Amino acid sequence: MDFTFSEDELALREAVSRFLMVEAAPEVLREIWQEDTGRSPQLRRAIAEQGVMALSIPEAYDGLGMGDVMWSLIAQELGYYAIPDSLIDTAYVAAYLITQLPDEVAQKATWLQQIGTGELRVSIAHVEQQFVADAHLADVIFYFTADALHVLSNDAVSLVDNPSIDSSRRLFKMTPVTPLPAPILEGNAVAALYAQVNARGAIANAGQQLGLAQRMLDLSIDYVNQRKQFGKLIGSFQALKHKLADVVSAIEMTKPTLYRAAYALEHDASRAPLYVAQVVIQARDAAKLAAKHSIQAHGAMGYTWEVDLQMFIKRSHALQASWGRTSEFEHRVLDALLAEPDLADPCMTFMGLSA
Amino acid sequence: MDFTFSEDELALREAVSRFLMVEAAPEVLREIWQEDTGRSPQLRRAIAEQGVMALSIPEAYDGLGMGDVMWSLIAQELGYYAIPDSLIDTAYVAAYLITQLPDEVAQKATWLQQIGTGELRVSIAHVEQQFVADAHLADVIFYFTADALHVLSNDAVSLVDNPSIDSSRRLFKMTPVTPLPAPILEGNAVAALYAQVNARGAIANAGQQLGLAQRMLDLSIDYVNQRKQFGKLIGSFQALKHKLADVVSAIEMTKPTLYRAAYALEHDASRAPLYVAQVVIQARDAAKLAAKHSIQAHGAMGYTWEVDLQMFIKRSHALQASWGRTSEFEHRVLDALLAEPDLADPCMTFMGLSA
Amino acid sequence: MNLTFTPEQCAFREQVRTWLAHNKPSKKLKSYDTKEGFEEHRAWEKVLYEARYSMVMWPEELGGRGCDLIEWLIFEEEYYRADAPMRVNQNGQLLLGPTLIEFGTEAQKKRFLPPMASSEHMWAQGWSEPNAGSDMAAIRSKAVREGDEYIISGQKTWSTRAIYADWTFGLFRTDPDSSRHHGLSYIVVPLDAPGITIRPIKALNGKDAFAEIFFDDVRVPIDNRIGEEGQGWRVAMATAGFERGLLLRSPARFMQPVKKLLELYRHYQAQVDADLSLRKAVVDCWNMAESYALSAYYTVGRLQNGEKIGAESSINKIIWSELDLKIHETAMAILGEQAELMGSAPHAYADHDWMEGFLFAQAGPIYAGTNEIQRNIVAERLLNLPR
Amino acid sequence: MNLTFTPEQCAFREQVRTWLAHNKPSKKLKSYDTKEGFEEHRAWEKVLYEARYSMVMWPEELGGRGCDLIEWLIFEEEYYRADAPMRVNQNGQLLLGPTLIEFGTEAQKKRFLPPMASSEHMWAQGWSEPNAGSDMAAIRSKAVREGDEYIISGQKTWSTRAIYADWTFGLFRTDPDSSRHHGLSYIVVPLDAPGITIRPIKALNGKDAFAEIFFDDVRVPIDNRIGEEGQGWRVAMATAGFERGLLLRSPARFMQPVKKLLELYRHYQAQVDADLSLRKAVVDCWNMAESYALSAYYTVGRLQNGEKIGAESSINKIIWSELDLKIHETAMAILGEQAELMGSAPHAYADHDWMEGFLFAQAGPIYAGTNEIQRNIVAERLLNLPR
Repeated sequence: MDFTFSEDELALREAVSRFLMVEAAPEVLREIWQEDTGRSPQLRRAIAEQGVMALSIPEAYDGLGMGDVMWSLIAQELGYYAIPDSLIDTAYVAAYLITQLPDEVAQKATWLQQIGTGELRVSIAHVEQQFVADAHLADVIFYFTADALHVLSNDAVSLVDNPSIDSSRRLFKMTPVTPLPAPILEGNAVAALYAQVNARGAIANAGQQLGLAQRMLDLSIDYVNQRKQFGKLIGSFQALKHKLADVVSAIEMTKPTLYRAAYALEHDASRAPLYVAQVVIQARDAAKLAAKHSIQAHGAMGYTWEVDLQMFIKRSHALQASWGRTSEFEHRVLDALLAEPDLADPCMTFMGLSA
Repeated sequence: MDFTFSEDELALREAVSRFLMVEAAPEVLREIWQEDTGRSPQLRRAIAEQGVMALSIPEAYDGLGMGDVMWSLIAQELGYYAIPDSLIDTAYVAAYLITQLPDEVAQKATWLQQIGTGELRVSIAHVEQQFVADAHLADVIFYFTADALHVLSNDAVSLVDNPSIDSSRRLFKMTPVTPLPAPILEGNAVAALYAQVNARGAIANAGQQLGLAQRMLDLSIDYVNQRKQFGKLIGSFQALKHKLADVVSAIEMTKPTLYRAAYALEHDASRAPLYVAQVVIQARDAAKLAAKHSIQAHGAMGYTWEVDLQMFIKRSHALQASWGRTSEFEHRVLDALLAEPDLADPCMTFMGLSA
Repeated sequence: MNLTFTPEQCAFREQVRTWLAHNKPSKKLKSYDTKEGFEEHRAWEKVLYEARYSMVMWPEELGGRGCDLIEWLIFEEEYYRADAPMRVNQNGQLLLGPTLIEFGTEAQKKRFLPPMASSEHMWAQGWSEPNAGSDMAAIRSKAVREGDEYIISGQKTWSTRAIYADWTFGLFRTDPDSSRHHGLSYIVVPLDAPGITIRPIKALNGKDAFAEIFFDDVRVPIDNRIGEEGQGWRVAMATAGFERGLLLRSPARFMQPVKKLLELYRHYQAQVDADLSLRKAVVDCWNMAESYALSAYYTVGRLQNGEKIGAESSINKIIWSELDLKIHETAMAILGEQAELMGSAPHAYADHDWMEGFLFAQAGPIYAGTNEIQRNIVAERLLNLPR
Repeated sequence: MNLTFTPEQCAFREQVRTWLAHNKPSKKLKSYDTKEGFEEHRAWEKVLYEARYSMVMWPEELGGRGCDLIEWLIFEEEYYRADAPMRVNQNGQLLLGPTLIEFGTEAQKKRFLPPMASSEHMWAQGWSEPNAGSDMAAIRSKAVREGDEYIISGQKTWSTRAIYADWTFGLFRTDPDSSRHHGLSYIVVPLDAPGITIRPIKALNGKDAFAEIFFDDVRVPIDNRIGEEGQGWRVAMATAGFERGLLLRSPARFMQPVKKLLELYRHYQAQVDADLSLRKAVVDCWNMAESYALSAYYTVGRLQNGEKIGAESSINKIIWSELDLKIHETAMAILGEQAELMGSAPHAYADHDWMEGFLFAQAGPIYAGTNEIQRNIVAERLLNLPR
């Protein structure tokens, strides 16, 4: 039992954090938000050069061979800096997806290598999903139906742009041009693969929400420590203190839940989808609480476009239903609690965490 | 449109309140709580002498002929003073029930007169209800099944005493001795009557909860205005201020809902059951909030038997599911909202309040 | 207690309903936080005014109908149920208007009220300053008397739609040696006066919903003062509570979104019914909106009985702002993937722009006195807890 | 990161599980808030002690096993899943024990710790005074030095089960001219000393769960002081945070009621499924309990890496106390009509006494430092907000 990160993992997180602190400072973000594309090719290139795109790529394909546990830290950083890009979809989720494809899939090696170098941009779509992020820029779109996985290029789909409140997001209603190309995977394996892919998307969503919550909290602490009313720093008023205390509590109590879920995924544990559901619920709640109390801590400033807070609030709001409605995750937990009467046995916390 | 009480109504409430302030002071209550019977015949007699038992009795039977609107005030007083008796069941609910019985029922007049004078004690039971309050003392038990109403004496039932956390409550699991006597009412009329009877029980429950909430709030205000910590009255700490502000908000916002429901009942409005459901939900929530914040305001004192607060908390807890689970009332509201799309139309607040 | 409307009240409702059905704009006006939308709303206000529906409670000679509070509630119910345009001049009409009626001279009333009712004059409030938000008594902007004029200098902020408006009103320090609540005066200032600079502030929705107003030796006649010199705080507070608590936000304004929330529920019923808590949230929203409506009528009853309403209006402020948040949060939860879309997105929910309301609801617990301040007021003034 | 237990940890779990299966009392002991139940629990503590399961983390020479924190968590998991009796001497074992280990002399450790582990000495805490509750630095009880003795006078309150206990510990003012945190000393006092009067205080459940202790010139040797004279505050605080945050309430203590809550859910599944919000409440309870458990293990990992835990323990206090309330409130909502029954009622829910836990849960946000104080600590020490 060693519920800690290695020094290497912490160092890598620290490196990514320091890098983003400079490269994705709020001023940079704000510029990107105001551009039509909502994207900065330079930023994405710099991130790739930093090695982030190669994190999940197996070492055989020149990647770093990291897994879900490392991503549980990196996703928080990408959330903290509100990186205006769907790069997690490519670097984490798609990279995982591709490694799971049969070796017969001819492009497998090329895709993995190109993800690692930052050349390839991937979107992932499911027939039941309404919107696809960054589909217009995607070199490859993995399109799941109930029992087939197709690879589409973005000229084989028709896209309708649906502006999000997060100006850096690009969401599209996507309709594939028919007939679809032959699937690269068929049958039961598709649903099983999608479940794994969705779990990665969902846990990354939770990780980003936690990072966003932390950022909103940090911005609020800064603000209440310099804003005075009634001759006192507003941070000295108990009502605000208690609100911010509740935010840090929610964040701190959720982190270990995130890490266990990541560990369960990395070790192919059968309960991994349950643990992912659990952290998605908690992380989204934590982020909602952080948004609500941060606006309040900022007073009227919190309602403005000028203060950085708004970008983090909007990104967090935009990600609330991405990779699945919260109610789907709640039902997953409920079903498990009913199906497995001993799930709440005090000795179960780390039971069956290996495959 | 005149959403106010008449001077007479307010005067009567005031008289009852002043009377109970003396006769049912916390010291009196505490004594009754510690007695085996949990009842004070003197107190009940005094209340009857005050006219409270005759409030609902038609004037033709020497009563005051008051209706649901007056009871919405009186129920709050009986809650505020946590009257250790199921007297509302007799004086309000049963009195209503009996007036609705066909004139062929021979005992009708006697019952009404005896309720008014305080001689008769009535319990009301339904086959689906688990416990009956004060069944051991009841002179008459009205026992509802799905399609029959029987009148039982308390030697025609077997009773198992089930102690409540509210030491002044006497709850019994009741099994009628079979065969049951011939019903005094049969067929569809029974369910319709029970719905009306239940609505009275439920609205009186809501009224009592509001009164209890107010009492818990008042006790808390007294306490935080005299208890000092850190050299200051604890009532000056923002965290406690805001808690108590939320309690008074909940109470004040619920009162008009109570009064509309009572008015709707009194005028036989078809939406009366919906409005009753609404106030039951709100009043129970208000009382729960009051209990929670009052304990917190009292600190460790709130956890003791010695402080009066505990009697009001326990009574409020004991009444939380009496006359129906909250979820039944929630479903009633939900069903109405789905069935009647215009229910939330801004012009609907007072629509259809006559029969 | 009689909870039916009189025949006269029913007739008034019918009349308002019919008039709105025939006169309200056939399509949704542009956002009044844009110049173009602002002028569209001004034009609509003129239509209202000409039919004497702009300020129904004002006396006839000021362009109103002398309605009582019940009629006002009825008017509001009909106005919101018709989905008529938002009221663009409400900061003037609801905050300054009643103050003028109570404290203004006859000349001031004649000068300011009719053009306010018609929205020929659009008003922006000038309460807050950069260091006087929740702590409004920390106001520093000065008005120095010179003969028959005040020379105003300083800065106001959070002035709603001030870049489009014609006039502002607020408190200014007329006694330079005073502090806190003392020595303030209530003054109105035309926004085209020399020395005024207005800088827009973008709101969450990206539009210029507020502005900072800089006063650089702006001269206004002393006739622009409402009430006595140095009595500004009292003048401002006299109407603040009741106006903010009830008139500023009529119950109908929240019942109508609850109605739309129920439509949304029915539209996505399968998803909502499958959710573990959304049905409860919908029930709660309706219950809260109903309570707020009932409480408004009940308050009117108490006022009719000669009671005064004070800190209770702070309860109202807390309730409506938190209700509005809850309605919109619930809608967002129902909308799922669509919840992040701008109202203009092709695949956004078609029947109502929930995003617009969601963003605006965020400001509810902050403006018109933060809910922290309101809870302090409730605790200190209603419950008599120590300061 | 390796989230599997080592073979040794698994073996320890198995050993505890087997031992408890064979040794735990065959029926539920009486409430330890009664004299009879108290002695039943004392007897059980002796059984635990003799098998060296009383204080598993203490060194072997003091009656423990020298377990690390992971083993302690495992022990707790097995202890609570076995529904073994509540720990009657925990205020001594968990609050005073670690303090003695850190600050006691060798003689004090030998004298006090083994009989504490065996519960031959039962300890009642003596922190609070009538005017020093949340504000513990307002302590007034005095200990005046006279030769080799302290003469103690004053009053303590909220001393858990003090009418049955043998000893008390607490802070006393040894410097009469001092104020607040200064001049206090940490002293232990036998409850049978001349000059001590104990008056029981009835708790919500009607039992004598606490007491007031009056000290009327009670003489104790200066050897009864833990740590230096005048350093009492530092001694008390050094262990307070961590102990209160983690050791006082292990996650297993809350996971077990969640397990019972799930049983209750299954028992009344139709009613719960029909409710608009109870299923969500059940899910939330499990999620919160899991988070608390995971957070305990994660905290242990940080401690193993040499990190210090400070104000984080206030987060734990808030979480476990509010979780406990939520579990019991949810259970009460499920129980419907049965929710008001005493556990002893013939038709109460048979498999678990929810009322007992519900009443005790009410005290959670108050004892061991109110949650208001805990939130202040989190804000001021963890987030560095101004005092």
